[in-house]
Amino acid sequence: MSSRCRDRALVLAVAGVAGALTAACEREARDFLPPRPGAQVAPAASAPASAAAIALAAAMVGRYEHNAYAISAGKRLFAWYNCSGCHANGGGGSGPALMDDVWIYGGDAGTVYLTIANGRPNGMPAFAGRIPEDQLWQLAAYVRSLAGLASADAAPNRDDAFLTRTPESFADPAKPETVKPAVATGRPQ
Amino acid sequence: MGGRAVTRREATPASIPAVRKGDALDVSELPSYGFAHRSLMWWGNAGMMTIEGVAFGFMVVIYFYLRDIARVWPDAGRAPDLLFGTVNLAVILGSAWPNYRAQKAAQDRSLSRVRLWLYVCSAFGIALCAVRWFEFTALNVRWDDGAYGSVVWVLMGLHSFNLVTDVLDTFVLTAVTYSKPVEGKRFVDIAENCGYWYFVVLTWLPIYAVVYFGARV
Amino acid sequence: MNGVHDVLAPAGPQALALFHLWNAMLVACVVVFALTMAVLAVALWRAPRAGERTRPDLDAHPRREATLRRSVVWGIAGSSVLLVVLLFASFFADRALSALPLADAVHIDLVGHQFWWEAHYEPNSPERTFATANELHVPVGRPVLIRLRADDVIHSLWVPSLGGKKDLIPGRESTLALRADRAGTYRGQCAEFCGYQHAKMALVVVAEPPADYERWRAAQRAPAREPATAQERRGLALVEQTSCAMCHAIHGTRARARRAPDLTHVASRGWLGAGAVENTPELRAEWIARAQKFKPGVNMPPLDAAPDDLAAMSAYLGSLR
Amino acid sequence: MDDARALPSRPRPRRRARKAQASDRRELLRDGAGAGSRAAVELERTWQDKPGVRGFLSANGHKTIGLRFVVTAFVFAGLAGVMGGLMRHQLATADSHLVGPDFYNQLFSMHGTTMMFLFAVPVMQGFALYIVPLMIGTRNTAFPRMSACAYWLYLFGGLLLFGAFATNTGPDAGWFAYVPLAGPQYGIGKRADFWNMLVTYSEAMGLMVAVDITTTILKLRAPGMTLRQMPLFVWASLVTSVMIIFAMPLVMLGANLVQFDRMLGTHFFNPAEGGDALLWQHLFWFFGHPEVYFIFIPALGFVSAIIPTFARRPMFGHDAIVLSLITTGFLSFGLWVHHMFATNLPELGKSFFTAMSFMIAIPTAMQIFCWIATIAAGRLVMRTPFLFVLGFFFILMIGGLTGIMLGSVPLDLQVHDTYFVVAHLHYVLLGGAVFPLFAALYYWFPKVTGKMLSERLGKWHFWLFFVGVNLTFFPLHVLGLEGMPRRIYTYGAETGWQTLNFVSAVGQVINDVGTLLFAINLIRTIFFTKERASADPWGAGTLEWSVASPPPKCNFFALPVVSSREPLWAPAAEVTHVQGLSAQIREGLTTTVIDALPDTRYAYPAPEIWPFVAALSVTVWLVWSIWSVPGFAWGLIPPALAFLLWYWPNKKEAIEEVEWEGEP
Repeated sequence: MSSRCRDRALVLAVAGVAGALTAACEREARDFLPPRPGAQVAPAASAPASAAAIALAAAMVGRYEHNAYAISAGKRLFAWYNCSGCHANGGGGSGPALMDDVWIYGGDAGTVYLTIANGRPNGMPAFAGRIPEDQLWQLAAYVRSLAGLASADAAPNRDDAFLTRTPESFADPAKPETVKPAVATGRPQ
Repeated sequence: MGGRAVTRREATPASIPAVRKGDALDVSELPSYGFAHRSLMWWGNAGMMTIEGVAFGFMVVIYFYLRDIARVWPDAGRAPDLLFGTVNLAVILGSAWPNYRAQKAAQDRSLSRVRLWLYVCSAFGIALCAVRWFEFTALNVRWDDGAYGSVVWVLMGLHSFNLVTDVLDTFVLTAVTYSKPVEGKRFVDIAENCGYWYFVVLTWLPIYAVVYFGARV
Repeated sequence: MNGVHDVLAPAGPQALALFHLWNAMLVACVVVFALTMAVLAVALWRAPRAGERTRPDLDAHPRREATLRRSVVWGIAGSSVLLVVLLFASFFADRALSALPLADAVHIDLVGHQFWWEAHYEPNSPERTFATANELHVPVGRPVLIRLRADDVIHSLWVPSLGGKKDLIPGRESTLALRADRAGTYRGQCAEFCGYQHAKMALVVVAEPPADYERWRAAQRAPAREPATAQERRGLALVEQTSCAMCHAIHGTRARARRAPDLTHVASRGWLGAGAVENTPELRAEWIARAQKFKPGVNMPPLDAAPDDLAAMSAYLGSLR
Repeated sequence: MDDARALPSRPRPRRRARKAQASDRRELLRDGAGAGSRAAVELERTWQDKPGVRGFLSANGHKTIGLRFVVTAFVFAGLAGVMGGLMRHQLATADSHLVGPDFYNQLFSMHGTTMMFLFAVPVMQGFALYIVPLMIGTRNTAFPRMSACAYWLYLFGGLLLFGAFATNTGPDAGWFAYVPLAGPQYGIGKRADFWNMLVTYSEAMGLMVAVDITTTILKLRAPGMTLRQMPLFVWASLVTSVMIIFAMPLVMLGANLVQFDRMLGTHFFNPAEGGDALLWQHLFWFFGHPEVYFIFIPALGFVSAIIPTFARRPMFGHDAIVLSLITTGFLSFGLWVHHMFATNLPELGKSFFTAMSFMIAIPTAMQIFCWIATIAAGRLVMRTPFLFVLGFFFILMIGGLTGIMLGSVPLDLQVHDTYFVVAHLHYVLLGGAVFPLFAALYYWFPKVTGKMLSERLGKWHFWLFFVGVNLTFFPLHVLGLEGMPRRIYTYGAETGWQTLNFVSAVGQVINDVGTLLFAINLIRTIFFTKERASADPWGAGTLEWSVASPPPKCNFFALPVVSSREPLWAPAAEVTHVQGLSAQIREGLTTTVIDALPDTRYAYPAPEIWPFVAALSVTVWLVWSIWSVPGFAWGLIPPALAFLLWYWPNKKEAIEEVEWEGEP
């Protein structure tokens, strides 16, 4: 092995190990104290989120998608805040399905955040102000994991409950597409 | 207790050609291998079979444990179709015969007969793997449908793992008979592999009964 | 406020039976230990010393060996008899535990959560049922029959001064019967590792005279007290608007969620967060703002609020006696 | 021997591939006392490891592998000990913020997992691998390549676990990994997966070594070493290995079922879909309780090997001790439910387990009484190994007696999962395993290295460790009774637990100083002591002391013939050794199982790289399967290939073997 080749192998090895370390740390961190403290006391639901807030949210959701703790917290909140009431475990009911690759408003992190934070016409309530900002990010990360858009290592496995769908970690990360909502139902046509 | 004089016994009976020469025991005329429990391979194999037997046994216990706490059994899906499992039972029982012949041939150190019967064993192995594939398609339950599906799949999976590894072993042993020189030890290996095949056959009987009739009876 | 939690300070018949068993076991074990060590010490003392090159003693001394054999046989016989005695002691203690009369028992449903206790009193009689959390009150002298369930992972209920523990296992139901014979505050804790905050999952059991208990029960049945002052009213409004109401319930208000401890009478409890912090106005405000500081890993999120908002919420919650 | 080394080396005879003729046989070089120094030189060459990195990775001598196991196990134990120290430091004060709950959970899970899976069992198996062949008079274990492979699996498993810990992926659900906390929903991230993989590794390792040791003991004893004349340590190793074969498959199966739940979405432990969380506890403790005895029984073997030497007489009640070992082995399978008394199992069943738990005290008591009788009737040599044995009596007795308390259903309901149990288990494991282990280290150290550890430092080590252990763990009994549960990362000042926790932390420091002295003793002796130990520095009677210290590569230039339990103490026999085995290939002698009559010659497997490659490929498979479901299937291909290449006959070896062949 030539020395240059060896150097390259060494660099690759170091990079590989470093990559594995970062990935592991991103995946496993349990950040109990979120970067931004929490819900504003004054409800902000009426005011649309600022561009800065969306940018921050997109970045944070992007981070949380690789973090098992954040996604599992999002999953817990999805049940606690009764998201299943309309979205039925992601399969869709009176609200649209979240497990497929069809997005009415777009499946990117910022848009999903915005949908949860500000609500949408035809029934999606706004959660900004009602729940801490951090939980909005967690929910957004979880919702994306339902469609296989979050990191598969960090996505939840099956629940200790009745089997209602394949686990998020199995979700197929098909390319999301945006479909305009039909006015009447809020569901894609 | 330990202090009392120990009665010395002659270290070798007449049947074994280890001879006393002065203060030494000459073993140069002893055989360099032996069959059945005289060979270490037999003991290693026995250990292996015990380990797997324990695992199979407890898997069956788990089956009945889960069946016991279930309100309905199967809790999802239907009992598997009997056809392929029963075909498998017939084929696997049939495979005991060439296996027996191969073992005998190995013990007689007859290379040509060993090869012949190993070929037959391999053919049976391929047939069994094929039938096993169809068995999985006729289980009528998925592993994630419920506890019943899980336990059936793992039971079948464990036995299939054994089946496939032993069939591969048979292939390898068949191939190895062509690598010269053939030491006597290799016949021992073949005989022991045949011994292991009996284990695969025998474990199938209870697993067949549990998988195919556990959800019917 | 801090309760008693000591196996050796029994306050009920269950714990007392176990205390007696403990004493019997302790005496037996100390005696066995002392005897064995004494024999070993004498053996060490009396045996002659030697060096590595001392010729090993291979000769059989029939009399000496017989003496040794006799001693060992007696030792084994003695230990076996003692073990049988202890076995019976254990068996009878077990009998005593299950002999608690349950005729007029107080029924409680207790659900273990990460990391708090949800309690429903008298779950089978709708006119008398009410919910509380992390603090049980029981009448002195009356048995309590607790039905245990787990919501997420395995927990274990243990109030050392009242009796042994019982696991709460998801998918399985179990019961634990207790009786407090002396008034007092007894501390219990989750005894099966359940995650980040297994350490701070305490349960306070207040045993009080039946009359006090009835008073407490009546108070707990009532809906939440109306806010009296302007600050309290503001506190209620804040509680209803912010994330509090997403998980907590306060009867008689718009907070009706059931994911976190019932706060209808939170001020009647000594501690917050299952024994994490004392229930004082300042600590309460701090807990609302940053529960994670006291109990990292708890499911209560932080709240970004001005100090006077926090004070208002704390004041309102403090009024919920 | 020294003369033999001085002889010029001779190239090994090469032969064509054909059955050796009777006339050829006379030219083959055979061993035996009369064979002369040429055979001795040839034997040492034959048994030498190959040079270089490849040789290092291929080595399969039982001494090399055993030593690697022991050294690696002590490194892991040191790391786990540091974690233990950190935990005691954290708990020394109330409301401590030294570490947070998440890290603390990883700490105690790692501490328990490492100590049980990566230290206690491997170190005992390593000792057995090293000592047993020497004690029973053979040149290597029956399946040395399997043990070599087991070592690599063990090493890779351990490195993987610690690698995971270093990247914040250390298991955090305890060493028992109860579902649902370690299950698919609550065991988030990859932490529990690594734990399951580690269990698979370490159990595979344990099983492979157990099969090796069992076969070695049953089939490779020196002629004349009947079962009744087998040393007690060998008996202990045999009982342990057989127990392992029956218990370990279960936890391996269980861990894999959890992994299937996590990875494939099966429902073994999901109560909503017909599974049961309690099932895991049954599976785990059916293995977990015998696990304690895998650690304890070899330690009893150490004690039984050491006491006769330092009491200068054979063991009193040898047969009784053998019976006790076997009984303990059997009974230990009937105790598992006493870890589950607080669950809602039927009461009647629990009483049965109380009776069983009490019963197992009897065989142990029997052994203790026999040992005391041996001491009472002996002439004592007060050396460090013996001191550690005496410390073992004191500490084990306390641990055993609290064990009886824990075996009682009602009392267990109070103290289960409290610091009382922590105290109990440390008394049992430190007293029952670590004290004998230290005794064994001091005892066999000269045999392994050819140098004696310092007695003065050894005695300091003993006293510091003895005081430290008692000071650390005795207060924990009281804490448990005062209501302190296990596995809490902190406690409030109002609980009143601080004083005793602080005392315990002080004890821990004393402990650490003792251990440090031991490390200094090791380093000083290995690197700076010039003086050589004799073959039998303690004047012991078993076979391992009949060969030089350290032993020759081939162990015995001529295999011994045995006619008593302590061959070195017995008067000279008429037949003393075996002759006629090959000096040119690695050959040994198999004997019959019960009477140890010569049966066949046996060609040991030569060193090969394949066990290492196989272990590596299994590692690839297991790691791959953590991340990918298809990896679970495709990942099987590399190990299959590796095992195929491992098995494929080596032409040169086959030729050599044929030339030494004798037909049955």
